Amino acid sequence: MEILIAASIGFLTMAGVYLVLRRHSYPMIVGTAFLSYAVNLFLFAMGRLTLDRPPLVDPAAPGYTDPLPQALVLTAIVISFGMTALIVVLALRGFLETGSDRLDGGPPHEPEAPGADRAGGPA
Amino acid sequence: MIETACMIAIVAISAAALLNLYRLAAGPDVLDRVLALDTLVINAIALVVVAGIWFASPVYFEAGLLFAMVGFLSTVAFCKYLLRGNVIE
Amino acid sequence: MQLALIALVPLLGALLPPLAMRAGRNVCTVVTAGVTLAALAVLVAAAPAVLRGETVRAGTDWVPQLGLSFRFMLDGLGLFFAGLILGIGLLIIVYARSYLARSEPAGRFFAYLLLFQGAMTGIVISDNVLLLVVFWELTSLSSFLLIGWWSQAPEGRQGARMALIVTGGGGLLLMAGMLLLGQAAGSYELSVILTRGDIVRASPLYIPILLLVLGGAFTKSAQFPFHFWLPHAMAAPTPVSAYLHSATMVKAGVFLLARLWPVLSGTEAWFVVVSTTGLVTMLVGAWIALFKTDLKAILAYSTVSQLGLMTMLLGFGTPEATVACLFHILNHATFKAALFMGAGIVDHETGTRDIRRLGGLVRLMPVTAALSLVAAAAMAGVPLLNGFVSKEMMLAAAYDTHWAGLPWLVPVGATLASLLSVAYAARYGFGVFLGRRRQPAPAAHDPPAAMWAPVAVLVVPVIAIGVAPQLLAGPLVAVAAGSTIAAGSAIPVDLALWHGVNPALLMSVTALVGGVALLAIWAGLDRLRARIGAPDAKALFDRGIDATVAAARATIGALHTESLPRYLAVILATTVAVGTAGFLSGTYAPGTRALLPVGPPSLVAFLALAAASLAVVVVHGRRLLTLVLTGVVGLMVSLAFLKLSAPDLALTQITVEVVTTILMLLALNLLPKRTPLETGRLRRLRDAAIAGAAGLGTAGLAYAVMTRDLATTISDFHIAQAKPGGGGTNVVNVTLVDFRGFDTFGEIIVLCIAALVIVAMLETALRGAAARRLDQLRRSPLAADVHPLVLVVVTRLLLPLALTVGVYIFLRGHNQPGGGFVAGLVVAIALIMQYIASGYGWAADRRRFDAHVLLGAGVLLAGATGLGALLFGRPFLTSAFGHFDLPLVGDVELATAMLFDAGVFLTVVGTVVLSLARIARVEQRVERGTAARSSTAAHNGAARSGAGEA
Amino acid sequence: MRALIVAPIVLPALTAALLVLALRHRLDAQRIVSTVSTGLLVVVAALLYATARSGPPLSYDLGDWPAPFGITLVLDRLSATLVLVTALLGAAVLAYALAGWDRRGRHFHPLFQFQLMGLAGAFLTGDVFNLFVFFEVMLIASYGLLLHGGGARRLNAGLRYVAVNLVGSTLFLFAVGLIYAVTGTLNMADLAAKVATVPAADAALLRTGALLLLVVFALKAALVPLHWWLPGSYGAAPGPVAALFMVMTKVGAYAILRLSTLVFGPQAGAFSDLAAPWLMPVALASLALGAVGVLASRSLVALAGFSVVWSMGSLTAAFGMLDAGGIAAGLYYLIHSTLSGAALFLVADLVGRARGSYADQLVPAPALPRLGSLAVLFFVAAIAVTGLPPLSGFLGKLLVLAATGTAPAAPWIWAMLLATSLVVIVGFARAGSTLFWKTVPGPAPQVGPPTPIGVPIAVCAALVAATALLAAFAGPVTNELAATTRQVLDTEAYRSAVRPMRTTLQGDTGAVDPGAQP
Amino acid sequence: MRRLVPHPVLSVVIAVVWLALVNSAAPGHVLLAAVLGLAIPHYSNRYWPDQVVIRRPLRIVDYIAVVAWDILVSNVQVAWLVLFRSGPRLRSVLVTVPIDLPHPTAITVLTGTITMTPGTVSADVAADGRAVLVHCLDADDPDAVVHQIKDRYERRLKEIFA
Amino acid sequence: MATVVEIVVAALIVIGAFFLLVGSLGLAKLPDLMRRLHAPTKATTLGIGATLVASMIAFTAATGSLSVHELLIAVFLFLTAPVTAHMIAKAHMLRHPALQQQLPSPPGTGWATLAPAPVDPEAPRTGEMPPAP
Ligand code: NA
Ligand code: NA
Repeated sequence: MEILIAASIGFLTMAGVYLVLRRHSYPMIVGTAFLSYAVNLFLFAMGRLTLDRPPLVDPAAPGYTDPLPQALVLTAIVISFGMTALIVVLALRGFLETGSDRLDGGPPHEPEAPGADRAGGPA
Repeated sequence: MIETACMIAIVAISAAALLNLYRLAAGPDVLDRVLALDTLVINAIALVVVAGIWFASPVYFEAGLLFAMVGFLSTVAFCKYLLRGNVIE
Repeated sequence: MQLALIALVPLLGALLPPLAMRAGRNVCTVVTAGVTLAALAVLVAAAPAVLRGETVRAGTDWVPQLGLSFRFMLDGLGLFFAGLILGIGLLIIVYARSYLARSEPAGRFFAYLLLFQGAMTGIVISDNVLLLVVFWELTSLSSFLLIGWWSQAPEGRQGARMALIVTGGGGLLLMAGMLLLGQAAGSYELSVILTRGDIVRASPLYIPILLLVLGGAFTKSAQFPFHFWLPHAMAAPTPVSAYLHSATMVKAGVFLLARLWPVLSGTEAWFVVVSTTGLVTMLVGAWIALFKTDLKAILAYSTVSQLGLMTMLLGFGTPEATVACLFHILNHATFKAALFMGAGIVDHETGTRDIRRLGGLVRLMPVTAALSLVAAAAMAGVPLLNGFVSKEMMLAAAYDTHWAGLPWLVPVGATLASLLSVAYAARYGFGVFLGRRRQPAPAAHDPPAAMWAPVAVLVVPVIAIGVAPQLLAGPLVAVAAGSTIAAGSAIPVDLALWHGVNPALLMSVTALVGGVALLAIWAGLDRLRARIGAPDAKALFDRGIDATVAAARATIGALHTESLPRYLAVILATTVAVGTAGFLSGTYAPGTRALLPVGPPSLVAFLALAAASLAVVVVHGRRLLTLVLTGVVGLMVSLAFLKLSAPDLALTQITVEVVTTILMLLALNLLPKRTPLETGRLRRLRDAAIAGAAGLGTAGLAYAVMTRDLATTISDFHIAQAKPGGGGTNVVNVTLVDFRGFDTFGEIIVLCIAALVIVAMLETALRGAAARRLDQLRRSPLAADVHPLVLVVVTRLLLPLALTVGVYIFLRGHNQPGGGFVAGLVVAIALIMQYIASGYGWAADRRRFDAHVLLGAGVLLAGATGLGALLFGRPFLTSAFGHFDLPLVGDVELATAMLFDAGVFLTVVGTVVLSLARIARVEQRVERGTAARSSTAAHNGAARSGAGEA
Repeated sequence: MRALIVAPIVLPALTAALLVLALRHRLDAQRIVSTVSTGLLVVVAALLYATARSGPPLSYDLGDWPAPFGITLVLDRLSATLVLVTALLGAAVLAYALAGWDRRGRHFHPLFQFQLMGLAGAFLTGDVFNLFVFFEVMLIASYGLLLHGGGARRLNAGLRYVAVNLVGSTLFLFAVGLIYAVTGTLNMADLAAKVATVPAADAALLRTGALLLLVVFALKAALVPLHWWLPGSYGAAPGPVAALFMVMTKVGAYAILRLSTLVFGPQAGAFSDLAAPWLMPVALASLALGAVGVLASRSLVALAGFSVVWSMGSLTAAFGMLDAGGIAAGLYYLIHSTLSGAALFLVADLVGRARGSYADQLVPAPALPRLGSLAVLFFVAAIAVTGLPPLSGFLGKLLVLAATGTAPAAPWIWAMLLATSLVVIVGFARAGSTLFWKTVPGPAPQVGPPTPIGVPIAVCAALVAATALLAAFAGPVTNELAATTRQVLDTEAYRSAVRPMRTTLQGDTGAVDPGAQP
Repeated sequence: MRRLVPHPVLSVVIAVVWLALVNSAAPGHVLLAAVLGLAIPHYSNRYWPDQVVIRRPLRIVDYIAVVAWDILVSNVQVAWLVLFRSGPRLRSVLVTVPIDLPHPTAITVLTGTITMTPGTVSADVAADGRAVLVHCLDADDPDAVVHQIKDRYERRLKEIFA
Repeated sequence: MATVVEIVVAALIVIGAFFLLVGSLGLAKLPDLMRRLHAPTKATTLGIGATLVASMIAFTAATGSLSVHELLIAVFLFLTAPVTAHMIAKAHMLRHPALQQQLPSPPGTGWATLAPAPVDPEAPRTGEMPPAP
């Protein structure tokens, strides 16, 4: 299991890093979302992995998983949710203002109607 | 016996999830993928319920409940987006 | 403390002239002069003691940590210089009153002048070398303002900048030098340092100290090769040139050499560097002066040359040379200031300073001519004038100097320089005042007495000292030389007009005769000079600065491209590199913790997650698809949390996921639907390399951690105390609302701020460019039913159910998975469902509060719960809980943590609803725009059904 | 008195919440409440400083949970100093913004109060994860303030700023996670005790975590090569916001200082050499790049922005010594650069407004009235920033130079600091002469509607005067800071203030060993 | 009373849901259920502008039984089709089912029923609510499908809803 | 008694799993979206339903008190699954003009997804249900 989780963290980090390095705001935001999955799992894994020992106090429980990383991850999830909401709106707002969603100062996106992928058939 | 059944179920659900993944990969339309994701959530709910039975643990229930709620909503949101562009209008 | 007033009076007095200016120029001048007089009075009061050979000290600590004190000392050298500065300053003020045009803000001018005056006197009376540096840099700053007085002229601005850069830069070197000097000497107090010359010279820091101090002195005193700034500083009004660039500021460098002479001189390095620099400067300055056509330029280069002379003398390192230097400082100050003021009068009266357009002015302005001619003669070293005496002493000192085994080099050089100075002085006198009048004849006349009187006042000592040097200047020079050379005790000096026929006299005569002769062949020399050509220092400097700026711009332009991908690439690559270096720098042993088993669902989930991660990299151009893949990942992460004993995390992840998806869909509606894939193969490789390294790194670290045990952790306490101390069995929830409630308090504030920022950002989206773009957005074919009936009905049925679930999740949170955050999301989702199904307007009309209220109330509630504990004398956020046995109901547990959690709940609902609703509101604009357009265009269903397949 | 420790965090937070809840449509009322609250914050900060200087560090256990199990705030001279600086600067910025900036977009005052809260929290907390939370509060509020007033430029710069910081936040979590994974604690004082006992097998992991944390802080401190975000963001921010941001980079510097003295200081054994080798090269690079940027700038705010990078280089060079002299010098420089940088940004804002369409671009404009007093302010602010006498920058530079005296890196620092100082002086001289001296013929540019300018100018003047006072009273100030430095280096005092209880081996649910309590 | 309990049925449903959620009928929970049953409809009242009038509540049970049976059957049928009939041999067809139901809720229930039962999915509703578009997975006789829907479900729904 | 419960629970679990698998198989196997829709929306409801009933029985048996909260998941799914399918079908029809041509001719104003919308700028704001016919 540890190998799977470590590899998952690696894959998520990789995807996140690759995406945040893109030239347009949308993939960059998706990249930050992936990074936040990665770091949440990572932070969680820092308490080591335990099966079926939820941190719910129960006299019969044979033991508990480490609850602290979970609390930290919860805080991190909430904060990253707030940040994601903000950056999404910021990207949107910037696009509306400038007509470009480029992040490297390059020429704007080719004009395109909203819903281009709606009108499209199999994508 | 229940344990065996659970094991069988879990293997079956895993297989089902693999089939969902196949549909996700194959598409061809984004709607096929939305449908595949929706089905994946359904399978996740089943997995959670079976795990609850297997471990005789009540902590899985709420997850199943919330999966049911949000799986619906995200599928609807995707469809609404494809139908109208604006999810909230 | 009285002593400090010599510097402080002018510095603080600088505030007065602008105020006095309201009462007129005369009052202003009187006030300024009064300030100078006051400082002078303080000086004079201290003078007797100094003349008796005492050193007057005063002051106080300033920054003891640094060794920087506010201490002053007045000895002979200081008195000598301070007297010059204040005395000539007084004359300059009087002169400037007439010189400045009526329209010019004289108040500001005098303020700058006083600022400069204070700084300058500060330099010469500082007892602390760091304090000296403070005043030193202040002179650079105030002179910057004065040189740039006529800022509308490019020469003024450029000259000011150049002076600031060169002298300010020198000041930085001096600062470093003084710091090292203090370190080497063990004190920053001059009086101490002066007694520790041996220690300093023996210190390994000596050479750095010497070079740094000389760097400061040479730049300030315009020594070759830093001489070029001085002539360009002549763009300043003439009183400034007379004051700063002849009499005082440029002498600060010479003063410094004299001041530190006992400490730094006497070594081979000192001799070679200082005397050579002086000699070269003397020659170069004189040579250039000879060919300049602008009066002030001639005087400026002559000043450069004379400063070289003084520097050279100090470089010799002998008492005699030092005495000669000090005496020449005095003489030069008088005749050069007189010359500058005279040139100013000429300029003022004739409107030109071009020597080629001037001539024969003696007939038009006899007084000015007479005064200027005397001063010029003194500069040339004509006997019976003060310049002659000191120059001859210089020649005598030069004669005795052996430079690197070449005994003739210095004497010949000195004589040559004298000869050149005779030539340029003669050219100046003849070219301006004597000779024939040029055309067009300037209709000039002598200025009012107020303007020439200061010149006359200066010419008096030029003659008087020339005649009776020992009587008039002897004591002052002696006391100054004494404090320079012999640590305070006056040394005997012999300033005589006649020393008999000696080498110096012969050199003097050679110079006088040769100089006149040189003037005869001036025209030929000029052609020669023109043919040789010389690098134009200003052009070089400007080119240097321009090239530097261009290089800086190129660097910054190349680095700061405003390209986020690039910035992030550097940041992430740095992170990977630092992380790797950190890991490699420590010891590591693999862990021994047993691995958990893996079942089919885990494998499939991993497969899904890995595949989705890889796929999202490949297909990120298709944005909607990206979102679906993100959903897969979110699902798998939730399941992983659930599997690995983290039900609270799973619930949170599940609910956050859907809200994020909706948010992204809302944004995606207005954003482009595809990301053009980047073409650069190299770039993609680079990014893949960074991404791969980062992925490997995090995976490796995670694996390393998960395979080892943690010996102790603070969370054991949390588990143990959750029930007895926190009143809940869900340790994660108790941690969130109690053990680490402060984190949660911060976290809901983050949410609250996010909502506020979103609101603020979208507030302006319905105006200006954004609104226009919204109006222009064309929509692809749409479904006709905005609110599908089936969806509407079912979501309304679900609302009460979902609300009930929300309450359930909230109430159980303290003991079972759940809590305020998840509950808030569930409720928010229930409400958002209504927005999605029934529309923004419909749902917005039905909400009970402005979501702002929920936000504010949530944070306030959480905060107030925390504050409640203060009433009981407990720290913020201290929780309380109790069991209450209610009739019928039985045992009920109530905890303040629940109130806190309610604050979380409210904030979450407020944030989600507010954010999503505000985006939706913006999208209404497109909606209406489209509707408006379609109402004008002929609408038919065929257009819609003709939607192409992408 | 102890309860006051939490006030700099809770007071602005509740003020902001109140503004959102009840006064969001009433700017006048918001102004009053915000002003009163900020005034109170100044008073509280002053009281806290007085408390901190009168004794050993004080801890405040939130929720009454003993350290290291709950979150602990720690008031010591260092945190009190920075909170005081924050409060004072906040008051100045607020006064400036009240003259009209707060009107240009929604929610200025709540965001401003939240910003103050985040800053105070970051300085006061004694818990690494809580530090993360306050970083986030501070950052997200700063996003809002940066975007305040809108406009394409601000939105573009904002997006970059947010993106960079999101990556930084992720990194923070990776780092904190690793540190917890090895030490089992989050409390800084407890960490300080634990790192020395970390087994060799885990050393590489802890070092990685600690260095990643250093990267995060360096990112916040805008140290080269992590500085990218700063010039653009500060340049796009509204003037008063950029001025307030002057404290934000200091949070990064503060965190570097705190962690590398308290946790990874000399007592940390094998981990005591963590930051030092990195700080000096980074400081030098920041000095160089900041100065080059100043010279290259084409606008006043860009120049001010790069001068921040430059000043962070000086600051890091001082802190990088990690000895008493360096830290004291760094603290002085920190206060100086905060005040002077803020003054510069405010002046740049005023200049930009006064020049109408020419804004703060470094190109000559037709002659303008009313530029005179701004020229004086700019001149003085420039003197302060570039480190010329007699203002605090000069003393700061002297202190830094003197502090590096015997270090092996000293020649490098001296050479770089002095050379870049000259470059910066050149940059400022060129800028000033272009803005205030050089004119081109033509009609005066259209300037916006007259805004009240008296108070803004007074605020600038006050900040500039503050740097003068900082210089004039440098003796007492450096004495204070020397005492502060002694306390910073006295990690034992910090730890005994926090009194982290010893944690026992896992599985023992007793968890707390009462005998460990001092 | 109307103002206090705007939707009595809903209140009961919520109370029951609550008790189901907590899996308990302890007095405390009953009390809480009552409170929620009163409070939540009060809040969601605004979102429920139209009253659903159920004419014959008892027929609901009958309806549920019919549908449940059909679901069981349909699952087996569909499973059979999925497992043993490859795609092209499925005679899929879209049919229009004209309906005449009095209330959107009734229409919704019908479309839901159609989707849950043998081999049919309701793909759309007519804009005027007078027909449902049904996709049949495998139908020899589309008319039979229409007839079954109208007879088995629509008829019952008409009886239930006013 | 215990064995009967166990057998029932085990059977229900296996039945549920079977239908879940079949549903996903159908999703993977069926040739087009409209047909694929049938598989998961039906098979999964019974699949989940069976496992939920199994859970109810198992927990009731294990704890001795009635466990019915699983019903809520079922209620949610039964309410939402048809809507999901309906929405997907609507979106699919909108996106496939070819399919639109094959639609049986609608009565009255046409199918909701495709009917000409009333041209009213304020229309999107009104979220009221369509009036009952
Ligand atoms: Na996230
Ligand atoms: Na920052």
